[in-house]
Amino acid sequence: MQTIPIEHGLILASILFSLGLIGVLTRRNVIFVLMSLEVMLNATGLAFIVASSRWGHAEGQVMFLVILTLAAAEVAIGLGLIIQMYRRHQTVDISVLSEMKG
Amino acid sequence: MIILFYIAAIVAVISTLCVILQSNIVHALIYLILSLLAVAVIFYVLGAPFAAMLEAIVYAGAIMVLFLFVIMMLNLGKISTDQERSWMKSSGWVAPGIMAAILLAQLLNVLGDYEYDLVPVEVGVMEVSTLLFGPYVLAVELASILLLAGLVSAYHLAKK
Amino acid sequence: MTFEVGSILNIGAILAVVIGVAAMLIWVERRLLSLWQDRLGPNRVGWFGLMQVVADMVKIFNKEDWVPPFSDRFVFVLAPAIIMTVILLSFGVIPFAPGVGIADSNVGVLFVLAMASLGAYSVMLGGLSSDNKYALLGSLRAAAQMVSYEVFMGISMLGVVALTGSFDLREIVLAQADGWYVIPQFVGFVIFLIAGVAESHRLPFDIPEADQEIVAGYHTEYSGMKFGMFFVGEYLGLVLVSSLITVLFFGGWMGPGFLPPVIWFAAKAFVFICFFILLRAAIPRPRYDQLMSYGWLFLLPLSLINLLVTAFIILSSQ
Amino acid sequence: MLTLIKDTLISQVVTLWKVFLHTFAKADTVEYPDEQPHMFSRWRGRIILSRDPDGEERCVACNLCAVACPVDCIALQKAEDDAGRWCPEFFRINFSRCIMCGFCEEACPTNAIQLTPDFEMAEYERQDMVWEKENLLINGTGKYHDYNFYRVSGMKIHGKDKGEGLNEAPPVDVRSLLP
Repeated sequence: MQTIPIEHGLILASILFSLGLIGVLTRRNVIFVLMSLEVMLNATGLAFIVASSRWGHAEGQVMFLVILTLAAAEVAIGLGLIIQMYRRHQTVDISVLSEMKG
Repeated sequence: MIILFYIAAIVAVISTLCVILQSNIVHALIYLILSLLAVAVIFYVLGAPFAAMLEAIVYAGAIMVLFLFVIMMLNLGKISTDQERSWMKSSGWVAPGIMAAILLAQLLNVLGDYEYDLVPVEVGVMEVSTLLFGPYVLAVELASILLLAGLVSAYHLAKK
Repeated sequence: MTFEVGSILNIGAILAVVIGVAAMLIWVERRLLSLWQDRLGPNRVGWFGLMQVVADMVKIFNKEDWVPPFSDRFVFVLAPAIIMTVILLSFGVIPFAPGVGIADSNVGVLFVLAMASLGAYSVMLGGLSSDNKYALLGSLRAAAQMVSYEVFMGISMLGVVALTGSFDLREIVLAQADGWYVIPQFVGFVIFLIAGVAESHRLPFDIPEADQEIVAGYHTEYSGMKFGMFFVGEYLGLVLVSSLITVLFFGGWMGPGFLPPVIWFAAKAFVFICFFILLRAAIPRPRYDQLMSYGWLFLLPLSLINLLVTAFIILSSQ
Repeated sequence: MLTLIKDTLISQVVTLWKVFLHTFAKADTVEYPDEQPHMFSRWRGRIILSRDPDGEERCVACNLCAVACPVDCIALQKAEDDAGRWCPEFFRINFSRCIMCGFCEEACPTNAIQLTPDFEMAEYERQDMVWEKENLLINGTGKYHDYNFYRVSGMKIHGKDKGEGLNEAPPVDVRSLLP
């Protein structure tokens, strides 16, 4: 069995995390923002799996499951909010939400 | 196996890059699904088949379907693609790019001198479930409450 | 090159047989439907109309392969490829007989579920990219239907998994040497049957493509070989669901020894294929909201109760 | 709950069983080109023009069929022969428009135009669906073998009054029928 250097897995996770962060910070379409958040959460899960593979334990997979449920709940609420926002403003531009008018 | 890891890693990075650079939302979603599946392959290589399958079932199969469903409901067609393109031309890329690059550099710096060759050992479903319904049963309960809360609030928010 | 699980010969043979069977089902379904409707069906081309398949193939290859100019071309071309890929991949974990199979994964059941959940994208993306109102309606329906029925499909499989103690499909078959799981898991079998029909969106649950309401649903705009891939994909899904029922509930290749195991497997799967065609001939299509409420209000509690009772019995008998 | 089970399970299973029993039923299909279907004589198919028992054309070019036709597929032109009787100069039916309704047959006072049980009228050229008089006319009486218009009602021609022509019966004196 060949081996994989553990830092390669973690570097991959951090690259994915940074890409997701760029997406969250730059995009104005709120659906893209939510998708980039998913990328970030997924990168975190990858880091957990790499760590659990490092020790040969199952705890990392348990944490991944918790992240998965977190992501599912977050997406459900986030998409509900997007639908509500689209009904009120007829746009998916996230910057309209910064205009707080009473 | 090891070559599969690197192929999947390259696919994941490129498709994630496509997600954040894409202006067509449906194409971006397909790239995101591809990225998630590539990560699932990485999980399998790293000896976590259960997590890999859950990634494919829950992430790529259920959560992304929700996204697609909402995109269909909102009917974001060609106009939104053009709008998206006009938004992406702005110079808003610079500062976030620099910030993310600094973060990445920091992480690489930290991880660079951490050298350990991991030998993927398969950790099957049984071990994970024993842990889940043993010491981590509270986490399962919390997750289920979280899902219930998400269900109720999503229903409340999306209702007319 | 020996004939064992995972060899090139094995993979090639299984691929050829599965696709061949899916193509032949075009003829089988039409003949059986006409049998049950007191007609004759296609009987002109070749012996008993067997060459009808070839005639259909020639026709479908010669048709104009038209991509609508208003469609999203990338997604439009991608969608039919997804369903073929995903369903053919699912056959990878099915154990056909001892030594016949592509891979013995210890997460086989989960792999099938994962592929089924990815199959929903084909239908949804096909409808969305067509930029046609009927196609969009069809794919909206498909999204809700396939995501919902996947849940019951998974939960109904879990009873079998709990009895065996493994996600490996080959071990599930081997564990049925004493008795088929259809007897202790009859409720699970019925739920799996219904969810399987809904998941391969065939009649009576062909609501995504209900011809009388929304033309042809998600594949309204498809023509030529792209339509053909959806068409063959549907039959491949039929073969897959029948094979899964055989593996999970009817003892796979097990049977009295006078026939080879592969023949037993094929015979059992063929009975279920015929049963699905009978369903199509006999039962009308339910309304969309009836389908959803039937699933969530009837099948979900039933499957959960089934799982609970199974787990209780297993634990109390230990 | 009980009605739910009855509606969702029992009735579906009964339906399945009843349809399954059709496996043993005989097919109703008639394999047409190999096996000719039985056509009834009053089937409304291809239109013909018949002759009377003496071999003369029955059609008197009265145009009633053309008037009755709902799709206007009949066209004809009146001509007179030497004796002064009417006959069609041309008689044309466009079968690509004809809907085989049979109104022309009902309208015809001389039983000339009749519908036959023939339905095999496919053509490669659209123009071939337009049938002229020589295509339509048959050497027979069609469905009504004894009927001859001139024997019943007659027609005044040059030199001869009603009922004086060859093979013509004298017109009925209506008053003589009175008691």
